Amino acid sequence: MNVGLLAQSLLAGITNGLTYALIGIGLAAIFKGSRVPNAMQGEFSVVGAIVVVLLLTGHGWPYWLAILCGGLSGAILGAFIEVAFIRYMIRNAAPEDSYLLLTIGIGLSISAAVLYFFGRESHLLPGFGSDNLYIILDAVVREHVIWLIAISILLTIGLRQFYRTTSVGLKMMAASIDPVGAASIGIDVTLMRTFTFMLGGALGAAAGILITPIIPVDYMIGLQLTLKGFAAAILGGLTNPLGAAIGGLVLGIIEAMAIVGVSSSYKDVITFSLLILIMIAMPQGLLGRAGRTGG
Amino acid sequence: MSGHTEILSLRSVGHSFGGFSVLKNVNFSVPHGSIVGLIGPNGSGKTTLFNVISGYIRHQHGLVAYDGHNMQAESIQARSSAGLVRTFQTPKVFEQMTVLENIMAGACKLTRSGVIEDIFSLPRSRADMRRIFELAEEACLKFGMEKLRHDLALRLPAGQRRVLEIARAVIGRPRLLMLDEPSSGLNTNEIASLRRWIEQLRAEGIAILLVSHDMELMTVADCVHVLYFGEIIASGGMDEIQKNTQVREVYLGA
Amino acid sequence: MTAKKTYHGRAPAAFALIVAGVAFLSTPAAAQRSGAEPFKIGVILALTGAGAGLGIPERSGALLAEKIINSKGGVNGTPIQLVIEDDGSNPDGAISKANSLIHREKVSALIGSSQTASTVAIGGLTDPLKMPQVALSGLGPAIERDRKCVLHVAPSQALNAKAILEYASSIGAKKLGALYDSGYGTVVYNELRKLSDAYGIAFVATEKFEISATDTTTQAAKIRAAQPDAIVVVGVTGVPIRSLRQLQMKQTIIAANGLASYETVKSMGDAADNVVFPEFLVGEDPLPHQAEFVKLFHKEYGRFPKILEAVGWDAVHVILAAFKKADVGANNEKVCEAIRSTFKGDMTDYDFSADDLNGIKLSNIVYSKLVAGQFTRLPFQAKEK
Amino acid sequence: MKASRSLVILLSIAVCVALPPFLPRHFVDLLVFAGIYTVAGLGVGLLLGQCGIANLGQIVFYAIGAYATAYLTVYVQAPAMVGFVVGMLISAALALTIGWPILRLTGYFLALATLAMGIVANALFFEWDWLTGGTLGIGGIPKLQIFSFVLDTPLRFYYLVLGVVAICLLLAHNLIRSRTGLALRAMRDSQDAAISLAVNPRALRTRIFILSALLGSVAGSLFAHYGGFANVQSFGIEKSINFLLIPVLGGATSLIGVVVGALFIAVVPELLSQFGGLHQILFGVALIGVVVLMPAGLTGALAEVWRRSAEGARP
Repeated sequence: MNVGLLAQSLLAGITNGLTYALIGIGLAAIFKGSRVPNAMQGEFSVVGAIVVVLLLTGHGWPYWLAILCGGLSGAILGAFIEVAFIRYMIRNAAPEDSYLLLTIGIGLSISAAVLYFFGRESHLLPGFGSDNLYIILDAVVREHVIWLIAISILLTIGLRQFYRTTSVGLKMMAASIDPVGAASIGIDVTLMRTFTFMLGGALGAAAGILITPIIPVDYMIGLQLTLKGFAAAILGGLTNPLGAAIGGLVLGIIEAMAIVGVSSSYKDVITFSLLILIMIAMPQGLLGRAGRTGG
Repeated sequence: MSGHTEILSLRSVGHSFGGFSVLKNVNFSVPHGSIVGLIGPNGSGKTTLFNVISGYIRHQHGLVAYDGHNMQAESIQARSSAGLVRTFQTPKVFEQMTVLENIMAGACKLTRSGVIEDIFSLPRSRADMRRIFELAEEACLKFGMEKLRHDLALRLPAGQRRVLEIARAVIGRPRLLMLDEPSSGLNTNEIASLRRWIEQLRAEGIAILLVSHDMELMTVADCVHVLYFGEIIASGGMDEIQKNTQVREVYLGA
Repeated sequence: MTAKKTYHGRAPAAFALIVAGVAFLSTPAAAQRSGAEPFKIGVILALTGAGAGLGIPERSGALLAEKIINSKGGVNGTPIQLVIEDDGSNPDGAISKANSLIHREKVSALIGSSQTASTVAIGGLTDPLKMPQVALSGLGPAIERDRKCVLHVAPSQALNAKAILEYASSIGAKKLGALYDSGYGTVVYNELRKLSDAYGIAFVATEKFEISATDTTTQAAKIRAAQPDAIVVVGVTGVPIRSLRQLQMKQTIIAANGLASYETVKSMGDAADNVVFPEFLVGEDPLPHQAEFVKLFHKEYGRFPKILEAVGWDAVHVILAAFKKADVGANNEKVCEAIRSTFKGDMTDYDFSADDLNGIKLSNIVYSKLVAGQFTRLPFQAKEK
Repeated sequence: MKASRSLVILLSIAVCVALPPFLPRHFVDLLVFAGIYTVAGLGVGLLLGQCGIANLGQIVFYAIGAYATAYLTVYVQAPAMVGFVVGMLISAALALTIGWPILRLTGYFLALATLAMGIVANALFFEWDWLTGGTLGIGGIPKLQIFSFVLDTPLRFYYLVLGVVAICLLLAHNLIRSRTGLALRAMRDSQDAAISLAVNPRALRTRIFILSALLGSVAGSLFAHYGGFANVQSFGIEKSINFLLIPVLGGATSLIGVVVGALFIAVVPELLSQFGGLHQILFGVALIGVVVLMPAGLTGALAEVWRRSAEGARP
């Protein structure tokens, strides 16, 4: 087990881990703000990335502007879902599991729409910054990977500060913890839930844009990302965005070590079996607080 | 261990939630076929004690003995099968099921047919089902609910829900019935009929542990214990209790 | 979960809409009969789902064949008609579509499907009827060996493995790395393992990844640590090749022909360089007998064909040759014998009577090499041992 | 009300028996798949309808049933019944060992745990190619035959599947009408009250989870015999989602809902496929429509319409 191999796999673990973390954060934000387990979170990433690909290659917009619009498209999609479906179902007091099924349905429809309108090819985005490479401990590091690590850490911290310091963030937190109490002190709970979905959508799109230079995006990748995002979020306790970030990192590193230590074909077996064990053994996940056996 | 005269006996039972001791050295017992009352202001630990006896909370110190057996390791279901059945402050009826079905659910513990027998509806399963049905029909007549028996429990008013909850508990032939604030949310004549039911159940040999604020209803109890900050400060008949100075200070702030 | 059902679902008008919609769709239009009775061939391909990358190019080849054959007057004067169905990349869909083609459309022969799973499922229906079936997938499980009426125009996995090892030993590579997916990769890899000793080649690092893998950097790092002379990649996506090149590995990559398509090359981005494919057709520099097909294809679609398009084209011709030999009205058994013989296709020469059911030889393999994203034909020619 | 209900049941049985011979063969083929999906969906429906558990892992037991039949009938030449029984035994054992710990969870986490179980199983089916044939799968599974009568056409196989569906629906009906059914419904309405009446929710849920696994395994074995082939491509995650959609679309609380849901899943994508690429979008939109507009599923909405018209008719 030479150092180069270990460093390279650790780096791959961190890079993938942060990808799952970004999806997980979006999931945790939406679940925290609306109690909806968003089974189409990965589609936010697909939509965000494809919007950037279209604007960049199709219309030749500057890269940063395309990225901004990609993030915006995720937020708009999030708002649309909340206004069109979630609001109606909450007013009708629909049972808990129908939200999971709703988001599965939306996920299927979006991925089918992406296939229908943008076809089957997979697209790559250019890396952020320059394309040169750095050798650290005999492991090859692309500059984009450094950008990804930095930006995802920034996003995680930014999200925590957003919830803690900004007035909108505090109101969203209050509306999610105790909707009735929040409403009684004049917080527009419905609007806060729309913001929650917009925030979750933007985070999902950001994740998509950050990973597309590494993993080519196509219409089928959404479900894959959602599954890994759920794994990350559950490891972190599902109601805690920071927990989801750490959960994602842990998941990525476990995967890399599973490939190096055991064999790459048992990667999914190991990671998802571990996920089931953690869900059973530690109901609150690594960091979460919400009790899970309460149901 | 005291003799078998008591269906339930508590010896120096203590319990604390995160350092704050809710129950301190509680001792009392419920003789067979008697009605024992438990009163105390809010925060006196009544509900905690109720949950400890019914098995919802594992108490930390002391002994809870039911029919002479230590109940520490027994699950809620085991206590219920042994005849120690609780009710809830707000009656929890099965809303999407009819009154008859609610009562039949209470009788399930008297039968033994397993899932396999039920699936293939073997003779024992059908016999059990018929028996449950007949017992439930009887209970409907006995509790005066025969006209409502095909209505969904969802549509019952509070009084009827309480009677349904008791009927459902009694059909399982309990030996100790625990009533938690049974009179809350009932009007005067509903409380009067509740009182008649309690006395009739005692006549049938069922011991009753009654937790309530309702002084008027408490007069039905043979012996009343007053719980204050996790300790029993007075015991005796209702008339003695009302004259007890310490109770008056605590309760009536005289 | 004690979700109480206290919601009150309104009786929406939408419900009537959905029921009406389903009812309206349930009477598919009857296939109309036009002019002379066309010679119908059923085609089942994976046009949606994971296998769409195979099905769609195969369809373009088959449609071109239909167009050219009909422009030359069809088969003994009767025009041919391809009835194309999509199995959605899974065997369940294949079974339903095969039933419909065989019994409703009354096709005379079947082409299908793009993937082994669906091919074997369809074989279960065509074999008892002894209906000729030309599969576009390689030879699959053991059962396919005793289905005498099912032909495989795609090379067997054993041949792919031999072709890879031939090239590896020709460039003097003694220590090989292998990066293969849990699908065909495993099948080809097992064949490689069996044959490698005969070529004096050792596999120093072998890593598997699941089909839907989005990243194989860790596996590539393990291979890099073993410093192989060359690396064999078997899969259907460009992901493994990109991972190897991202780790600055300069060795030659020998990739199975599943990756030899313009689409996969595009998804590899700048990693598509110094990659060798043992395949059958280089559009940019075709063999003499392939030139006409390449010209026709380029005229029709404006791009060069690869192995999948050629396989679709050859499949149609194989069936027609068999029916010509056993005349159009013949019953299935006779056509089956007729089909079990040699056939000079545009992609390669076949001998369907051989035990691996397609008789493609090493000498038929054309080696191509990616140079900065462009396919170039290598002069190297593997010889039959 | 009782008379008209049994009349409807008799009528529908008559239609199911008499109609298929006149239908085109590929439509009968769809009905066979609808029947197989009904058996698997019934398992998921019991869990969802009676215990409120969303089970996204039914594909694992479906695959075990199919592979048991494939392996035993092809490599060991065992009679078909052995395949069915062994599949059921393995599925039941797995359901018990995995079910007991998983059923501690509730709500989304239980659903996601079953989904994770499906992913692990899918990876293992690829990996253990000595047992499952890996990518190539196992082909050449013999046709089912009852004594000497070989079921080789969709119509013949349809009547077998119809028989199996009828038996399963009858057994499920017995279960729901029995003492266990009563305890299940009580548990669903108020778990605390049920516990106070000596009902043990976790034990009961595990038994129903095992029952659901058995139904999934039987459906898998039937599929293997009908398709003559078992390949990991038929046991992907999207199949698990489809199995959960059966009771959801049809209506989880009624047995008829499961039949309607299975018909929807088996027939509708086929009908919509005439629209080429659009059909997947239409399927997704139809799913959203049912989940949002008809929380009680298609039969729930139908019952609602029926009850409302009945109420309107009463003076």
